[in-house]
Amino acid sequence: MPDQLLYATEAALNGLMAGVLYSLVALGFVLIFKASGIFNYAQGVLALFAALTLVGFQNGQVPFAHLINAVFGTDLHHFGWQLPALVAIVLTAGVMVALAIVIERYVLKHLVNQPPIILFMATIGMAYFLEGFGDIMWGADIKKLDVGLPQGLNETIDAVTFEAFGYGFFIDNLDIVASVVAALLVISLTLFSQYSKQGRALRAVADDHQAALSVGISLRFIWVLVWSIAGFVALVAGIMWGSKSGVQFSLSLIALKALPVLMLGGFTSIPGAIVGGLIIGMGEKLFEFFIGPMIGGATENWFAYVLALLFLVFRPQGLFGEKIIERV
Amino acid sequence: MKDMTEGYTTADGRRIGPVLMEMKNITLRFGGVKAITDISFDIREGEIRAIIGPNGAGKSSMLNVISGFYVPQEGEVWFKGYRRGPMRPYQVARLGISRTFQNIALFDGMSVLDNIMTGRLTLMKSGLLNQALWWGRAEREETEHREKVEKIIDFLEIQAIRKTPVGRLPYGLKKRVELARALAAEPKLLLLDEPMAGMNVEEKEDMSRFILDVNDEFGTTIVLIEHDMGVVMDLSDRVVVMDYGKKIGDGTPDEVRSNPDVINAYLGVAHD
Amino acid sequence: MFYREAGDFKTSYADDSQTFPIRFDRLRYYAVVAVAFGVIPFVINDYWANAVFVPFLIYAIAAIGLNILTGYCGQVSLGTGGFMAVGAYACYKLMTAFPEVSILIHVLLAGGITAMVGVLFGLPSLRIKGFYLAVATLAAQFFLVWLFNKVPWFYNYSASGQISAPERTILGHPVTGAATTASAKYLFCLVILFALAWLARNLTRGTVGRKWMAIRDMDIAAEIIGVNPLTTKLSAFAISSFYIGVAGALFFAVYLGAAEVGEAFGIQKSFLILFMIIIGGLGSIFGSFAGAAFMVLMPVLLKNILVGQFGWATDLAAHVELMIVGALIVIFLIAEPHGMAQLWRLAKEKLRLWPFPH
Amino acid sequence: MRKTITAIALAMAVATPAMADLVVPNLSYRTGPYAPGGIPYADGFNDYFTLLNERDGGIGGEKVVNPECETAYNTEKGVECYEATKGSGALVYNPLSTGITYQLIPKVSADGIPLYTPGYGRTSAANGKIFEWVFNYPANYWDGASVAIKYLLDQNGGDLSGKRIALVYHNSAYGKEPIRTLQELSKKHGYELIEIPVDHPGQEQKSQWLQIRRDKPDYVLMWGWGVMNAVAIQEAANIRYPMENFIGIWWSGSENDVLPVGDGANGYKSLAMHGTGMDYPVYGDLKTYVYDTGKASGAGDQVGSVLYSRGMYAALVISEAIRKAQELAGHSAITAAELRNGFEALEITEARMAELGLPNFGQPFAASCADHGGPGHALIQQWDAAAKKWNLITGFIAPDDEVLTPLVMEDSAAFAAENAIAERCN
Repeated sequence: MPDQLLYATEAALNGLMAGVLYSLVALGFVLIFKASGIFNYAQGVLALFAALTLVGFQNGQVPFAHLINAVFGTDLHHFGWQLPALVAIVLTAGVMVALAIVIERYVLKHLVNQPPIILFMATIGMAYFLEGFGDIMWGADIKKLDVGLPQGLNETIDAVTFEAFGYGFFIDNLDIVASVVAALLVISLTLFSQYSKQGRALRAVADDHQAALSVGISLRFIWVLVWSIAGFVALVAGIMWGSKSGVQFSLSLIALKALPVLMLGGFTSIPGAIVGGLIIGMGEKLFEFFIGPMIGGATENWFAYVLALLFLVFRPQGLFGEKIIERV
Repeated sequence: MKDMTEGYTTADGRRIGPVLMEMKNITLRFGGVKAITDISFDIREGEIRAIIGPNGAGKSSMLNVISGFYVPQEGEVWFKGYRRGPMRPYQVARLGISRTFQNIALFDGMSVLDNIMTGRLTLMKSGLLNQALWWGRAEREETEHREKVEKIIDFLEIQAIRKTPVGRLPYGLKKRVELARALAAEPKLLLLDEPMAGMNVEEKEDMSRFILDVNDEFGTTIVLIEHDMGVVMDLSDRVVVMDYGKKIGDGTPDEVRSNPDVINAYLGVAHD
Repeated sequence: MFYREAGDFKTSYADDSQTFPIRFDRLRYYAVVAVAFGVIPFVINDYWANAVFVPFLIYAIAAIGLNILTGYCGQVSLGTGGFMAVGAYACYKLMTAFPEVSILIHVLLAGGITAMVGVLFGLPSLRIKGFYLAVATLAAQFFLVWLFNKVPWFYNYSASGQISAPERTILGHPVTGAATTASAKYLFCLVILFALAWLARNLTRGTVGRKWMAIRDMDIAAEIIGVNPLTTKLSAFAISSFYIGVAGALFFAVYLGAAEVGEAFGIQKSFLILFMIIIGGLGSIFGSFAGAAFMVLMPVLLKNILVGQFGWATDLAAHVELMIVGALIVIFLIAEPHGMAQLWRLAKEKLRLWPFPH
Repeated sequence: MRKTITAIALAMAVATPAMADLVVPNLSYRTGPYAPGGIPYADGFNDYFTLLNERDGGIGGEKVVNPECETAYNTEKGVECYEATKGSGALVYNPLSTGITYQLIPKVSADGIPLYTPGYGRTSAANGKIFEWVFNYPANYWDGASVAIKYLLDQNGGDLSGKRIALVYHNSAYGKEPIRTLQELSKKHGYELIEIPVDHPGQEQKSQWLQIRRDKPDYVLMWGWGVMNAVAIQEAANIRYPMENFIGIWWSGSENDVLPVGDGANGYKSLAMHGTGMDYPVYGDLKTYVYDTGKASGAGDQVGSVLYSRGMYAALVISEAIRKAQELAGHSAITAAELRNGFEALEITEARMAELGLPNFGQPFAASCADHGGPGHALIQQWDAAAKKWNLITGFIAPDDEVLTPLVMEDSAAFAAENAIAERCN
């Protein structure tokens, strides 16, 4: 193979891997949108909050230490223990469920039947709140997140491709793990929604709120459920991204990476989120590879949006949507 | 049927003019599903023309074809003696065709007055700059049109709710406001999509009276879709009957009433 | 007591359709205008101008602009920051290319250029609706920011890509640049805001406004009664972008004085202005003012109370401030989803009956 | 409504501190995307002044107060902070943000308040003939770029021709600063410059580092800030780029940038304009007077880190300038204009640094009316991941003024022309 093609293939493969991570964030959006029609902008901040909490548990940080110290003049920082990663993850998942309950009780319950834009803005308000809350609870400094995931060049792929093409492909071990985890997550979510009782209730609610209510499904329970799941998905996304860059504020901005995926795949389609993520991931890496150098690079922030925009102009119903017939 | 090129006079002495609109061999499909199959009929100036049929017969689709919302795959639409090419709905509206909707399509965020004023949008000419400065033509025009709209408000007896946001009105009044909005456009042809659906007897009587008055006072040609056979038969001059997307009858109410196909569709094999 | 509608009869339709049909409202409006023009310029200092009034005035312009698009025409846009950047950079290019032309003309031209860009990015709105459109406008946001960052022509090839506003005067008083007095800045922005708000009020109460609202409330029905969705949506995009462009130009030239596109006109700006119109009230000019005032004043006030009054550490205060602003937004949306404009209307209805509520 | 307004007005009136003392506002950012960098810097800055107050009773008998104002690295809040604090008799500003600096340059020039931007801000402000109120000694971005190339020259026996050097930069005003310098230097030394931008915040840099992996540049320079640094170092470790050939600017060389990467960061180099760590006598005093008395700024957990040291260094230079100004003015309650004279006459010698308890911490320099930029020397430090410590591996390296001076002149002349500023100091 010519070099250029090899490089492009490598870029595309890495794009696919990045795409999986985008899908992971997008998945959180889709779940909530399907079940409650809420476009949850706070998903990115949820990921940040989950990652912060995880690191905090792992390192035995005292929550609100800064606030407590400021108010009482104490000098607290750490409990002085180190929790194993798995325990910390379980605890964090518990916190995310608690958060879901709080959100349902104090926010969503009061916003039933509001137009989508109001709900959307409410989630931005929640994002602000959580951002401040997370910082107060765990501090705004950068933190290292290490749950023992492998990182760096995958030797096998490098060696095999070098053997075959004379150029070793770079694939990050973390990306491989992320892909596997994402795949498992999607499969288990699909199984859950297809075969469990709660899953069926979830789908019923997604289909028709009124009808679901009238057959005795508790909407409030469903909301807590999806927000918990979304919180868990956020935790997974937070772990993946946080392992790479450390845990700090910018982690919340990964939400912006997921939005074009949603446009492409549709707000309500889980397969759409997956395929959309892959297309966006691969598209932006290839664009940066081929066109980026010509126009000065750093195209990744907007390319995904423009791609999704153009796509929608020609196919407004999205990737997996049926053709829309307008009625009056 | 006698030759009626120049129109005819009805039993109650109203003058019906020549053909205003003619549908020729209309066929409309959604994907593989045929909603309308090869239907032809005409509408004359000044008449009240009804389209009836059971649920799913394709009445609303037919109305949507007339109003330009759906473009039929086959067939021709002739209006005022010209063949109407493929047009966007707003262009059709500017030809003088306005309508009401089966599931009320009022602008909920606006007051009754503003809703009715939107009906006159096709008649207002002042430009953006004029509007922005609210000077000269824009202000004059606003007042002129307001006067016309107030007449319609008087006519339909909705003075009291003029400034009320539409969202707060009860169903019957909404229907009336919708009629007012359609009338405000001073249409040549008025399409009414189930104007009496969901009304009680009293409201139905009111609405029937308004429809007749509109036809009488403004000479507006009216096409209406209705479920309620009784009302339709009383109101309309001629009736088209549809079933399963096909035309199964066309003529005066009496003619239609005695048509065996129609009787079958309504009373025979019930599919609704 | 205060609100006497009874007895306030109108004898012509023109009277009936004026902006403030109730006499008391009219008087209060005149009083506010008189204070804004006649009192504040004489007492304002640098702090009040730069921390409160000038940003408020500029954000109010942007909020009116976005309200035209989102509140009146129903097209949710998250590209406001990008469009403000267009205004800012257009203004910068014009200011440096034609230094002898009045800054006022540059600001208006910058609005015009933004209007054209807005129309371009408004085209997809004919096919894409709702949240899909909102996300699609983010394409404009990110692309425009990238463009202004990347193409050196836009920032006159300066080493760092920063643009800074040279001094320009109106009637001999500098309105941009470091020598500008607080009252000059304030008055310049106030005059533009006043004129634009008046134009916006006229547009929204007449034919154009009704077309926009018809599209917003039910686009299909609107088209069937004769509203051309293409021209209507694009006119909303154009006019909205004009306002936002003017706001961007003022934001850069008068308020900041120097700007860097990604920082000054990033996505946070888009959200901020969307917040303003939602909290203020969609589809209300008054709401645009109220929302802008709320979002500008709130953080400044909180900061002053928490740091200045209670002596908290700045980071704690900033985090708490973020939490309070976030919580207030949620509380607001729960308490009154139609915004401050609606609260105001309700308050007036109460006042009308006061002191005899029954 | 009226009540609210009164409350607001009241709150604001009370917010301005009373006129007294030496007011050195600290426009810091402890929140937002760049908080991890802002926190230690602000702490170091505050702690040094606290030390002076506690140990010496201030400077020249005048207490120093540091009203802190949160900017969140946001220019609008920066302007608000500036306006909020300037009325209280602020003597000098140090906003730690290139964006805010650009914003403040015209304002401080009009208001007559010095702006001190060590190692950041507008490079051409080094020309005091044009920028009367702005000081950026001891070193600026262009110095940094030049020093990095100088270092590489040394490594390669004085010859870089045919070498390929990539610049990974934060795609903003800050990150673009060194490009022009590096281009000029490449003409002189014959290396090839590859420019690789990374957009804010820099969370995702796969493409950039795949490109580096393919292109195999001999060296990679980095102008990063915030999370971008850690991600870049992580990605460099992932593609097994030789860390010793990867050099960051001083803003890409703090613990925040390497610690999250762990062992992979071992060997990474960065520029430094001062020493780091706690092996300086001054920490003894700091411990006695500040840390142990519970007067430490912030959480007190940043002591001795690179950015803490930098904040402290900035405070040190400012306090020395104040001392100089007091000496020149003949009284201790100096004004902002008098402080500018102090900044212009400031000379910090090695002996003075030792006296202050920070021997060999920073370079000696002497400012003048025309020279607001200092000598621009810088050190190279290298990260030892096992010991979690930065080690200095060179002495101070001088930049290539032959190339830099014309650039500074050109850029400042452009600014002067745009703003109709006449040259001073002649």
